[in-house]
Amino acid sequence: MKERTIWEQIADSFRSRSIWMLHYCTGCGAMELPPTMTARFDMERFGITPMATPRQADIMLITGYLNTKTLRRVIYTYEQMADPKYVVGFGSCTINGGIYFDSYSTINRLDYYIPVDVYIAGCMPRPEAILEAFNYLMEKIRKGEADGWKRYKENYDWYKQNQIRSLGEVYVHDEFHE
Amino acid sequence: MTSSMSNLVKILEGFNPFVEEIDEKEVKITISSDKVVAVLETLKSNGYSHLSLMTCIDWIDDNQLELVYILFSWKNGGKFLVSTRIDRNDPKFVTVKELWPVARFYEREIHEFFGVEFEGNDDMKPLFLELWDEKPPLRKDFDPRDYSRKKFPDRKYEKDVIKEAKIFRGEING
Amino acid sequence: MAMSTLLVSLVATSVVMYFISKASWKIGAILNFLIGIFLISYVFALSTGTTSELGTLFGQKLQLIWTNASYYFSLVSLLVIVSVMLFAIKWLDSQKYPAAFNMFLLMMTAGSLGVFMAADLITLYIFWEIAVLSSMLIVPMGKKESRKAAVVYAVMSASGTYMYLYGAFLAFQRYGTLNISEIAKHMVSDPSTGIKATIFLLLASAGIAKSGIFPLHTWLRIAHGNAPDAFSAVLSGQLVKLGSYVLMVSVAALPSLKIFSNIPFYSGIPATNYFLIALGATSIIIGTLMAIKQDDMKMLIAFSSVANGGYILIGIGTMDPIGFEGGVLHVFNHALAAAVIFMAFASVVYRTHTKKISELGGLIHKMPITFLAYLFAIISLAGIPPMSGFISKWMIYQALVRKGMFITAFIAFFGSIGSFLYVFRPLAGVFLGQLPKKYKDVKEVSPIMWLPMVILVTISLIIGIWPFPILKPIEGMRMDFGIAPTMKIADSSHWLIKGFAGNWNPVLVFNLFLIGFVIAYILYTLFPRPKKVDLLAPHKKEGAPINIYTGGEFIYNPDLYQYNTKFYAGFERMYEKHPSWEKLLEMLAKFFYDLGEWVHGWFFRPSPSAYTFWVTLTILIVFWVRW
Amino acid sequence: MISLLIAIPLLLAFISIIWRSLSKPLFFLASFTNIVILITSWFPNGVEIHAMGNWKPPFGINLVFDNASFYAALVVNAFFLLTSLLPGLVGNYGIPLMLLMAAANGFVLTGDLFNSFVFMEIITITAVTIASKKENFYNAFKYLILGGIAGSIYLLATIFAYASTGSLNMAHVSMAGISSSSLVAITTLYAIGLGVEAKLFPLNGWVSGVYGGNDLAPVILGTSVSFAALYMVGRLFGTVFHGNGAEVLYTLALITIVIGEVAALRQRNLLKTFAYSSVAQAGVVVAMLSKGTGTAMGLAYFHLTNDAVAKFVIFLVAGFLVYNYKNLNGVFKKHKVLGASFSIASFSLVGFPLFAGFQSKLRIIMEAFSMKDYLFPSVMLLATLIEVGYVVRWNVKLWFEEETQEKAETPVIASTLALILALVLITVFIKPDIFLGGAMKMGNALADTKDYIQGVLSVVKGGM
Amino acid sequence: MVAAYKALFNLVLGFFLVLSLEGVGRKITARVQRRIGPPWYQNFIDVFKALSKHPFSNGWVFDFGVLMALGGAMATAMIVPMGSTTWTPFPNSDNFFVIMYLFAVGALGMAMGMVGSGNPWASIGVSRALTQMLGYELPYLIVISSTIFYYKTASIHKLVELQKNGWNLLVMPLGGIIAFISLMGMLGKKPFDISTAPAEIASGPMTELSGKYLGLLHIMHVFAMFVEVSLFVDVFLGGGNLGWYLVKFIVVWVLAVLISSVLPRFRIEQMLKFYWGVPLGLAFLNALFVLLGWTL
Repeated sequence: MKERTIWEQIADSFRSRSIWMLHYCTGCGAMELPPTMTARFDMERFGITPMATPRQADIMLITGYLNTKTLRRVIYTYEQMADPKYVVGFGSCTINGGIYFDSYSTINRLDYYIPVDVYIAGCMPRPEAILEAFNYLMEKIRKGEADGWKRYKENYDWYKQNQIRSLGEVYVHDEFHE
Repeated sequence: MTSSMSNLVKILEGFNPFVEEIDEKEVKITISSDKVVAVLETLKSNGYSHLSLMTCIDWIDDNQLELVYILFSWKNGGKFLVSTRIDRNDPKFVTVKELWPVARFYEREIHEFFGVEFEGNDDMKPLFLELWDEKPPLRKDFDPRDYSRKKFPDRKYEKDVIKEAKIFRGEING
Repeated sequence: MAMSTLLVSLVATSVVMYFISKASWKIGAILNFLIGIFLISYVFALSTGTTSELGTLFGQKLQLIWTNASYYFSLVSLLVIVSVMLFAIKWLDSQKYPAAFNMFLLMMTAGSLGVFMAADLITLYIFWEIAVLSSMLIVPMGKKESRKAAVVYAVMSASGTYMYLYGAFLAFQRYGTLNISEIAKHMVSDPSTGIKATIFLLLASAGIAKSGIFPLHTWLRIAHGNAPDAFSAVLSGQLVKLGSYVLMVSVAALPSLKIFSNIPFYSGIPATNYFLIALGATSIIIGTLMAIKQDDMKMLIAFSSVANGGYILIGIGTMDPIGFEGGVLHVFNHALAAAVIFMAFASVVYRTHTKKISELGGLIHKMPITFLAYLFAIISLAGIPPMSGFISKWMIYQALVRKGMFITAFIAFFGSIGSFLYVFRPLAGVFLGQLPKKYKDVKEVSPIMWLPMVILVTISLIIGIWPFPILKPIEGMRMDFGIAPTMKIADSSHWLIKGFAGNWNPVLVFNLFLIGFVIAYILYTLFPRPKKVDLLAPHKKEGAPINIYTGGEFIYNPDLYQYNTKFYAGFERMYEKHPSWEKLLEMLAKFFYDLGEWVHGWFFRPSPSAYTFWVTLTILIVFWVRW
Repeated sequence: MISLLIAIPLLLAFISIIWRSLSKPLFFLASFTNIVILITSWFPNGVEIHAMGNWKPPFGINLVFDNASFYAALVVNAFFLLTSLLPGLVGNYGIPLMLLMAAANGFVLTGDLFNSFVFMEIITITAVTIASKKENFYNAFKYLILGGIAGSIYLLATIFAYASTGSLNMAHVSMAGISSSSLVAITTLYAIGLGVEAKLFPLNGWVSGVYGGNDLAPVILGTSVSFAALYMVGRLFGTVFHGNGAEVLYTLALITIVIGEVAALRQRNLLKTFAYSSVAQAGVVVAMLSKGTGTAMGLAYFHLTNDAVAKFVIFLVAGFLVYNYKNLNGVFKKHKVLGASFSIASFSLVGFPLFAGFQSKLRIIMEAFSMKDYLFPSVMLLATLIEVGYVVRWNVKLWFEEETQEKAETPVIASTLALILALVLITVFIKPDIFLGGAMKMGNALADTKDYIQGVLSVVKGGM
Repeated sequence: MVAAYKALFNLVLGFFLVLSLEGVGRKITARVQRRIGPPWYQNFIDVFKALSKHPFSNGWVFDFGVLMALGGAMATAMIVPMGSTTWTPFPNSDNFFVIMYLFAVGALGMAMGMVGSGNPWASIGVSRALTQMLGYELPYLIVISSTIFYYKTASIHKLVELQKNGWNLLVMPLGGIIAFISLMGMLGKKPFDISTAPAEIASGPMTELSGKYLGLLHIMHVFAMFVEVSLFVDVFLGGGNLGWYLVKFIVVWVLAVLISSVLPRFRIEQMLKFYWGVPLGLAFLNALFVLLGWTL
């Protein structure tokens, strides 16, 4: 890993204290977020705030299984996020497909298509686990280890090839948006 | 079977149906495929105007596909399941989109997942699956696990007892 | 050249211009432009107080006089007209009747100059009608609806004009003169308030009709909206200002404060003036509300002209030194802004052949210069510094607050904030956003077309920073009309504009804005460079989706991703079912039609026996009445 | 000499009955000679009497030739001359036109009430004949009925006048004065009787049908004949009755103005629109005539002259268009000269500056104001407002709408004539004296009762 | 030169003051909702983080709009007097209307840039923001007009001087309350945050903003809030020396935050109807009282 300049170190420490997240709520994991955000666990005290659009967000939460159809959208959305960007995989579905491991339409591992910085195991993970993961992510960002966005750039061809392998094409036409 | 439904079943007797009572308000009528449209029309004109669902079942052992139309009446809450079987090797049937415009989408779906052709319905573009390149996925002879293995590589999982134990104890972060 | 010679030869030249343009309209247009340049230099060279005589008409001398007001209004008019003449050199190739356009444009110029030069009411009327007639013949050169527009325009304009004529002759009958300054003297000493007020209102009604003030405002929408595109710039930027001039004549040149000092209404303002102010305020409300909901961009700005006419009238009507200057300066600002806006729209229509906001979008990628011209013009129109539009609005507010006219002030504020809304609608709908697929090959207009816009915008910007040159003739006018002659508003030695409640320094404000912009730019460059998002990607490559936030959907058709239909839906809903003055006037027109039908049916169509009946009846009635 | 004005057309009319093919050139000859005769005796500036059969006035029939009748005859004959230049328009109607010319001249020149009735009847009958061109029989019939009624009322009035004063000579009637009791009846009946030809409301029901029915009738009836009729209004009410009964005329005129314009506004037929417009203009003229002063009457005739010139152009062009095109949209794109003339004439009608109508309208308003009449100008301006509406509408329609049809052949003479007259209208704006001088002389002559009476009753000159 | 330093001080103070207060505001809202909330300096972190990211730019008008917005807001912030004549950078140009309209440059720049991003959500947000302006500005301007009429000056520092003997809020309490309600709208606080409703229209105008654009626009927003609250403090609370001014500033801010943290959001028509109902009526009543001389 390259040495970070002092500016990058400062920037990274700022980034670690201000995490704006875009939650891509595909599965049951979305249900765990409200308790994490509200009074009981209060995510905001770590500077974590939900954001409405990928342009503004720093991290993307993939809360559950992804099928081919949603994966396309995830990739598209991920590419719309501004660097540096981080991905958090929620639950076993993003790790190995979970209970959908043999489905004809559900992918098995997310990091094969986009770089994932932190996985949260469990089906589903409790808010404590989520906060733990965020702490870990913050640590990683501070140390400059959360370099998924760099890896994605460096190994873009590999990721692209994987995406093509599973999806055919990333961009598709959809009669309801024509 | 409520009285109104049994009256209706009597009307339908001319079509030579096999009637099966599932519930008090739910009747299944199995019928040969050439009489389906006539039965559906009769039912529709007798108040069963809502096509709740249209679906398909793959009877691979009989080498048949079963098409099921579920009709619902808003007047008395009764439900008719009109069922028919068609040949699995040459799955063709007529469209009912003239009776229920919404059937267009059910038929597209069935075409996509079972490969049934509906004569008269030209719009057979894929509805759910994007860029699908295999045989229809809900046919019994389609092996999703195989497909998944081919398309979606899985994580190699090596058992490391010590690491697991450490994670369990909270010494390291998995 | 004497002024009278100039005017007569201009009218004559315009006819010659037709035949020249018939040979080659391009030469005609260039000649027109050169004549315009000559006129500007002529206007600069004339010294105030020059008089000239045009001849006599039924024993009355037709006199011309060059005053500060003539200078100011002529300059504003010529700026607009000459720009349009330059614009037309290229633009005319999209038109069906270029020769007639050249002719009538020149004739209209002559008419307008004559109006500003006129020293008596009848000369004013003659040139007024020349201007109206020639402009009325340009209006129907547009698309299909423009034919009806011409009729509506002619009738509305005529209704004002004939009231004016009545007033003029009433004044003549009472005071024995048509000369404006002499009438002013007579009116001050005339004891009969009723007749004075009648004359005043009748004279003002021409201005009301022409500048689109409330009861007679409806022609602006249809005429400005449907006239040939470049001519709308003249209509809104220049012709409407004839109305403002007449209003100024009837309010200020006939010193209404002195004339009607016996009927004060509120805060020293006579009831007559206050009546006009109320009309102006109504126009602001109507203009603003209607402009906000227009989908046709030209009609939108037409309604904005109604509102701005209201501002001018309010400013002049207060007869407060600051308000008067504000109102008069607003003439300049609105003229320039409206001209640029209409020229920008003309450029858009020239390229895209539509004026519906909902069919356009994203033209900034194709027509950046037009966009910038429009942007600066709307900044001026909405009255935001550093453009000149702010100065006049500031002055008008000062006057209104000083006089304690809170309701009028409220309406003025409403119009001002509403103007943000309506000027933004074309900006967002036409120039910004997604470019529809059918316009992917649209190009920027030629320099001949954007140059006049850029020049006018630059003038407006310069005046916004350094307004003193234009304030000088306005102060001169104020001295001429004797409105607080001792007060000094523009203090060019200290770079200040002084209001009753505080001053401000336009140069400083502009510099502050510049400094703010520079700081922002420095901040901008300090941080990482952006990646460019190509908004035109779907146009350039088949199968490239729009790369903006779409909620994760792949959208390839930019037409669907353009928000410009019912831009202010939330607000428009609130007054969907508004009463329409236009409909009322249409009802009136319909009434006359039906009356005609009725008359025709009763008196003209029946059989001869019915005629006999009518004859007998008439004889009987006449005998009955006479005996 | 002056009696030739009546005799020549009458004579030539009878000749052309024999040689029918000669009717067109003879018509031209008649009108041309008349104009030459009139030019040779340019503005008599006094009263010349031509007593028929040397009966000295107040006895017998006499022709009165003064400034008023001269100017009226000039205008009347000028339009006949202009019409005669258009052989296509005249067609087979040379004989009635000549008779009409004779009658109109007689109507203008006569100094005898009963004689004027006779001429009026001839006018009506010939006019009806002309009106029936293009098989416009029903409307001609309407005109005939109304003309007949008008004639009988006129005759009744004449009988009353004779009964009251014992004379039929206008000057004598004027001098003798009519007792106030019969005055009301006489003036009223005259007003009504003349009202038909002068197109006063409600006696103008025939106008739209007759003017709108063919191309010849409006051109000649709307100009010459209405001028003659309105001359007689001025003569009777200005000179003979000293302004008595003017209020009837005034009231009817104001109503006529409004009704005419309102009816014109709704018209979809080009000829009929301007037929109603001429109704309204006649109203303006009559209202002005009812003022009774020399200036007012002079201005009225000035206005009438302008109107007649403009109307001649308009009806000429409109007649050509209506009978050559089904759909009038944008026809002027093909006939630019006709279009320009039409536009100029119609704008002159409205009274836009640069055209003659402006001069007369403004003067009329000014005169009305100076007489402290505030109602008439406002009615007139309201009417003008409506007029603006339809004039602009027609101009826009004819110039700018999308054209659909094949081009018809341009009538060369008509175009030239229309253009010249249009230019005349512009010239009159610059130099109003062209028409104004004569009109003012006419007005003064009509107003100057004393001169007229003295002139007729004392001087006898010429004879047949 | 002194004026330039004062103007610079305005900028610096405005930046740090409002950014910290925003953090405090978040803390207060969190406490109201029984959360702990982020630290008071959270917004500094947010802004600098945003600035440090690698953004996307949607064309030149997007960049230009952001710069124009920030430039306009800064220019306005430089003119605004902070509580007393001493802290008035440009005593000759601190006219109320000048400030108000210079402020609009920023608003227009933001609106233009954001719509220039090509995103319909941004357009909807801008349309709402402009409509909203029609709501809250009118009562505010009427109240300010009556104030100007009462004190016969529109110059802010003179207004402050004239309030030495008693705050304007006490002279015309009705006006003060109305102005405060309008201020809530101007600040875009909770019942009136229609234009940026993140749950409905994806944070409205800011939809396409990333990285430094978001940061710069946040800074613009900071200056805008500085101007708005400063104007209220100067015009209604009599300014005072710098310390007092800061105290008043903070009190006004905290009050606004407290109110906003317990309220849901209006719909756009509801908001217009709200502002054009009671507040506008009371503003006119206030103006009438001023005209009649019925002030406290």
